[in-house]
Amino acid sequence: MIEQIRNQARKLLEDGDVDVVIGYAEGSDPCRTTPVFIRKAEDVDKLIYDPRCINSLPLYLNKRHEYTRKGWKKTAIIGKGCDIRAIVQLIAENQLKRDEIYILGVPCEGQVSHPEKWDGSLHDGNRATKCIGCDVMTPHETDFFPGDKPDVDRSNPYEVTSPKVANLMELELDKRFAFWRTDFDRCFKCYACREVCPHCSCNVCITDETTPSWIDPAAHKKGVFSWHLTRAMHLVGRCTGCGECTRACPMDIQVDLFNQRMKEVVQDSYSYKPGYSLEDKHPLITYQVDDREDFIK
Amino acid sequence: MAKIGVFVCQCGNNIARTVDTAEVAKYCSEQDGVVHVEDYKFMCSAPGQEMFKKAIKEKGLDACIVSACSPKMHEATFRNAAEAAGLNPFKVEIANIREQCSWVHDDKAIGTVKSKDLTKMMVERIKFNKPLERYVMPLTKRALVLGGGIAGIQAALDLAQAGVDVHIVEREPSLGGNMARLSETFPTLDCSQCIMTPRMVEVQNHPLITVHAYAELEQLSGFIGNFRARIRQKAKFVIDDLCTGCGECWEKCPFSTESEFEMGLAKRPIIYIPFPQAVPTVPVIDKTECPKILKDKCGLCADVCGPDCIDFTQQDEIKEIDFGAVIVATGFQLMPNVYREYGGWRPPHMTPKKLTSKQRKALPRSDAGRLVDVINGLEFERLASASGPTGGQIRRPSDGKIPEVVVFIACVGSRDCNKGVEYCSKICCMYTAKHTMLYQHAVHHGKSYVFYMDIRAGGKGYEEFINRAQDEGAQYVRGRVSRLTKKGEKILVKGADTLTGQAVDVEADMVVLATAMVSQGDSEEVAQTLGIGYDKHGFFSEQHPKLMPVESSTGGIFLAGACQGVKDIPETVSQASATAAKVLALFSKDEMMRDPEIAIVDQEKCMNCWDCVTVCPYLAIDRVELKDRNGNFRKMAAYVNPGLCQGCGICNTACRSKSIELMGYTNEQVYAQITAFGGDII
Amino acid sequence: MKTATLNKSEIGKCIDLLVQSDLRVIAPRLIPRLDEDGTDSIDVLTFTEVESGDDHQVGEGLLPLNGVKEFLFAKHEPLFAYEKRGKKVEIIPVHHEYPQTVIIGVRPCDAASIASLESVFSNANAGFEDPFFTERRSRTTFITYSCTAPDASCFCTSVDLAPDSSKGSDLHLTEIGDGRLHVEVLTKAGEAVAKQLESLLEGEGDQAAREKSGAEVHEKLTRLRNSAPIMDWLMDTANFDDEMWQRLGEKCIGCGSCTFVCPTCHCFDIVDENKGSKGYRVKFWDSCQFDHFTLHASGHNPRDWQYKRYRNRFNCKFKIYPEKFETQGCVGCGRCIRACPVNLDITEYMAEVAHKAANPNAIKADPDFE
Amino acid sequence: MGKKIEIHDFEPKIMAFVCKWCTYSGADLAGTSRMDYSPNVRMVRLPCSGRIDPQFMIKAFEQGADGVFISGCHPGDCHYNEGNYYARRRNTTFRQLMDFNGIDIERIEFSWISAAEAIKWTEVIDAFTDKIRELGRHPQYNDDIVDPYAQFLVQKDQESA
Repeated sequence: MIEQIRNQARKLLEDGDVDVVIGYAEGSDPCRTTPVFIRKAEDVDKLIYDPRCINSLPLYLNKRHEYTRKGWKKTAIIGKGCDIRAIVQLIAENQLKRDEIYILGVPCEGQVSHPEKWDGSLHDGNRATKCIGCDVMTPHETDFFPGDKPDVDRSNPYEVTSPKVANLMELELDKRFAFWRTDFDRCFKCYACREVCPHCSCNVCITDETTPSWIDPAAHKKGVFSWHLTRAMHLVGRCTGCGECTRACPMDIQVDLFNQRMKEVVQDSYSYKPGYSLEDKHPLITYQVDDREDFIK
Repeated sequence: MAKIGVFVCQCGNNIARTVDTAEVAKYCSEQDGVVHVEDYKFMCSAPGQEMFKKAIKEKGLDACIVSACSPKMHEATFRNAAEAAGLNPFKVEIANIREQCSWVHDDKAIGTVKSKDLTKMMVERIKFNKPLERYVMPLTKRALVLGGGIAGIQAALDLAQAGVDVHIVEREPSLGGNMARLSETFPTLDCSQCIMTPRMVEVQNHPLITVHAYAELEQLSGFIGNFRARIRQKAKFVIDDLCTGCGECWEKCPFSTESEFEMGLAKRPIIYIPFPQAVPTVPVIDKTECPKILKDKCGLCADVCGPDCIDFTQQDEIKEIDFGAVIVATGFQLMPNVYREYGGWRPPHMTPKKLTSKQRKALPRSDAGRLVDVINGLEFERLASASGPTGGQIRRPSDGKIPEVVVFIACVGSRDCNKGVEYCSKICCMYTAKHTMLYQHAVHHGKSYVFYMDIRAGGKGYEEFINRAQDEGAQYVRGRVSRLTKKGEKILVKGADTLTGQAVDVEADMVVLATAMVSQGDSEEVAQTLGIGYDKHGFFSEQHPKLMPVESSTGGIFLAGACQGVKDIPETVSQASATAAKVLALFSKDEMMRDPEIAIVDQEKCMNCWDCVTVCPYLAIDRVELKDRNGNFRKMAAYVNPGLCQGCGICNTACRSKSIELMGYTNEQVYAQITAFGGDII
Repeated sequence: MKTATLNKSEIGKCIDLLVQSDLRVIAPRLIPRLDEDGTDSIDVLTFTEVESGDDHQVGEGLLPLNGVKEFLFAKHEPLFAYEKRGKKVEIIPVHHEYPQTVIIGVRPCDAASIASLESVFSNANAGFEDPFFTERRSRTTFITYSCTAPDASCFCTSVDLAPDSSKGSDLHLTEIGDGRLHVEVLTKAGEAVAKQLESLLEGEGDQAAREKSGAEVHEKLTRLRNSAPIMDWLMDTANFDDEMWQRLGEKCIGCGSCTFVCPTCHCFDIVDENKGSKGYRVKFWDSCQFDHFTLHASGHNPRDWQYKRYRNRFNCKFKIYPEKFETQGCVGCGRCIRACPVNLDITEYMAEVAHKAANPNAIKADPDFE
Repeated sequence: MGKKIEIHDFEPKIMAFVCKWCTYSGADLAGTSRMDYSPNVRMVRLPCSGRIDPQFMIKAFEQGADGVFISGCHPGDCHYNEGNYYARRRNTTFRQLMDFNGIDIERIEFSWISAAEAIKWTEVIDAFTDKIRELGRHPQYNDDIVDPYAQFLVQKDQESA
């Protein structure tokens, strides 16, 4: 499979159809892989793909990451299904144009949840929970796909497959709060969750704002709670569930649980799943006259 | 350092009775930034305002809080006073300690604590109030009227009589619209053409009105006061300026097709005017039918034309004209497709306009197995019209016989959630009653039945009119018709009388359907061209259902007549005059003043997600290109058009990057107000 | 230097003894995660305050996610409070507490980082002392514990440290087999703690066994780089614009994880957190990896691309620290390698620089690049 | 008027964010009609419920609000046509987010109140105040996520000694 991708990448680079291919290469130790930018056809053999390739590469297509300043006219990117959802969402949010991007879709069997857990194979003990019930293992929006692309029914609602979300929802309110308090206690506000998110595209993040300073910048409870609530609120209906925020967290705070829960809410309330349509607007900027309002007095 | 003045009003005893105003004033004087406080009996009185102005001047105050009644009462008063004293009016805020404090709490201690807190919150807030200047915008004093029916005509005449330059764009070759088709009008039974055609002529002769007949609006850009319209003048193949309207051409034209104006009940030539009284009296050539244009045969009209004004090479022409306001009066249509539901036959010309001429020709022209004598209300109008195809004699379409029994069915398509529209079309009860009378007047021995659901005759002289119809012989049956079938030359109407609970079968010679009034087939495209809202039925949405019923959701675009919702003629005319009044009000000044409490974009921070563009109810946000000083493209950013923004702040909340600020309610102001919260509550 | 032995199983008792003598004890602890929480959950080891010896992971696991940095250089703390009244601003002092603290189970790399932090915050020669840091430092004792199982990201031996190094330690523990620990009492503070633990310490240590076990662990370190030529190469200003910075650094996303987990990174920001007209002036951690770290008020940003920010971090570790403070900037704990979401590896930079230093003309700037 | 206000041991602090066209006018009408309601509420006047940013609510809680009240025009009545529909969606999700965070969403009340519904305004405010009084101080935001440095302002005995 990877040979076909490499051949296509080589062809694209040789023909000058793309300026760069963003993909994965072997990392600095055996359990890790690293994002790589291939600019020359002779380098395409560096490209790999396997369940260790957990990075969400569309991150590099976000304007925030100097993408626009790199001067690439057309970029090819290796995308597993969930990353292609992120690309689609970026396009829907006008952060990217479809014709700037050449998507090399890869069939995916799931990813490990943490690189350290890689033991040579993917199994139930190390598969990320986001991969259970995934409907884009055969990606939906591609320019190239190795082999046949079977039709997949993607009309089913999004399913939150992390048992942790369900476990938390079963807890009593103050227990749930206690859980977050313990986790957030470790947070030192490095903002890795923000920087690694393919959808955080503001030029100036709300937390860096000073007029007014919406969120206290220091890592005390007030600042931390406010930050995580705001981050989750800004991703409502936009998060495509790559789980990178949790993985990138150096203190292992599972911040993406918020996003998963909100995906469930958006799905239940507005039957909306982000990252499947190039045109659909996310649910907070649209409305239906008969939206639910059971909580309104 | 802010220099804030706080003015606490006692409002006679209204506030002072439950609020210790002196205590509030003292408390405020201790707040950061407050340099002057007053505690006075009537701040809004002349001496109170003088005191206010004097303090601003003498103490050099740069912001003022008036702790008094609701801002709805006196915000404007104190802002004007501040302006007179040389302080920017938007640096004045009201703390509402009457309606929301003294009048609702009995306890003086509680009232005082709450007043202090409310005032303090405003003190913190006003530190972030920016001085704002009202926007002055240019204004083009020319109005565009879309549609030349009675609504458009009325609006145009009202405006022109007030001295405004008006352009009417009508897509048919003549003004007149649906009203020109009517025979007589309810409840007075006066002849529609007799009241309509003089107005059409008046329009044509008015020096301030320009009529673009056989033309369509292609694009509308700009905003209130400053629109630019792209108008496509469709090729008439007749040179307007030369044509005298002598009629030689349309009389000599050897070909014919169904007349749209006559609802397909008669033929018209290929070079034609829709009806004899058409305005302008310039014919057009139907290029979908003309053999000269299609295959270069014939050309007889050009031969007979005296002034030599026929030009087969004519092309569509694009005109760009600036306007300050737009009145939309595009009217309605009768619900298409209902014939089929009732087993009727649809004449080809009644098919939706979107069909190509080829497709239209492919429709069955024969009436085999079909009920030709089931017609709709407008067709009946033509049959009853003295200038219609039958010269005013009521003859049925199939064989031209005078029908002895006519069944009128009300609510066809209206109030029908399954096959039609859920609303009531409002005019059908009345015109059905009128039809029975027209029929009874024409066919004295005839028998008319009306199947109805309810009679809705709310209007001046309307109920009386219904009674009169019944007195004149119409038999009203309360019930719905289940089906129509062909029975020999007659139509068997199977219905029911729900009042007696009996089935009613009538063998009719002709059936007239009171078809629902619906929006024009392309109303959604028109709305998108204009950038106005529309409802799920395709009717254009008014700004506010009660208080702004003639304004569209976009500033400077007004709605007249049935394009906004079902209406009868008097309502349409009054709404048209109302739009004219609105346009005149807009044009009454040389420049437009716009409220500065609108959204402003920090374009450097904007990250082009265009969420603001999506949520703006007024389409006030544009995407603009920013250039560097060498003129090279730098980035895209949102731009709020101050001419359109109404200051709702929805974009401000939707903007994740906080690049949009709603002036007067900025994030900093609200934030400061919240951070001042948290003191003693009681 | 005094030595002794200690039963590894009695570390819990040690903690109890220290807690009983009113000391704040910080030890590595696991935040438990339940199996039914799914595969996304992993064990989280952090330094936290312990109440008793029952729950600790001293000598277990490798490195807690957080270093000991936050116990000396707080994640955030107020400098003073203020209130504006009219034209006057009143400064209200804040009162910090500096409890006597023992941090137990510190790995040698973390312990070595203390000296680096001291050189910034508590450097008498430089003429500045951060009172908060200095006060805390003077009341903190470090009980270190030699590494037993370094992982693939560890590289302390590349920066002149060792898995059994006792640098920066007050009391050093090394496993010598049979569940025994070799105890070295290295400072006065260490002596004071040793005194508290007197009842559990036995006789003399076994220096030979300690060295043998240290050497064994040394063997396990796989990531070996030559850091000797790095500083000289960096001192050559021509290399500041070398092509490697951009080539290696373009994948960096500027998340700042590396700086926050780094035991020697010490940048901080000061802002006013206000609430109406009163508030606090607060000092909290910042990161040179953030785009607005060097952003000028004019809008100009001298480190405008992310690779320049990472170049700064590398320079800070291997040039600025040794040059300015004569201490090492990197202790080889490998946290930045483990934390990096895009596998940006500081040792790759080290290897690249060493290679360039050894072959000055080998790699030419790539003309196709950028 | 005339209802005697009983002062309890705990009086909740309630912050209200209201639209100026409907709810603010409704509250004004309550005043003009001399109705009586709990004095625990402090109102922020905004042009539209669509202008209510979740950030405001978080901030209000941080400021020690025991309850936050949000109100605007009834659906279909929005002065700006659609602002309240956006507000409704934003609040649906925000409430669930707070809930998932372990914060009691009974402390966030959303109500449609028109300019004529002065009675509804007083009833809703009274009921909400009673409810919050029953729930007590906001434990999460008043005991946990508090002013982070308040303890630094108190000089401890051993320090002064």
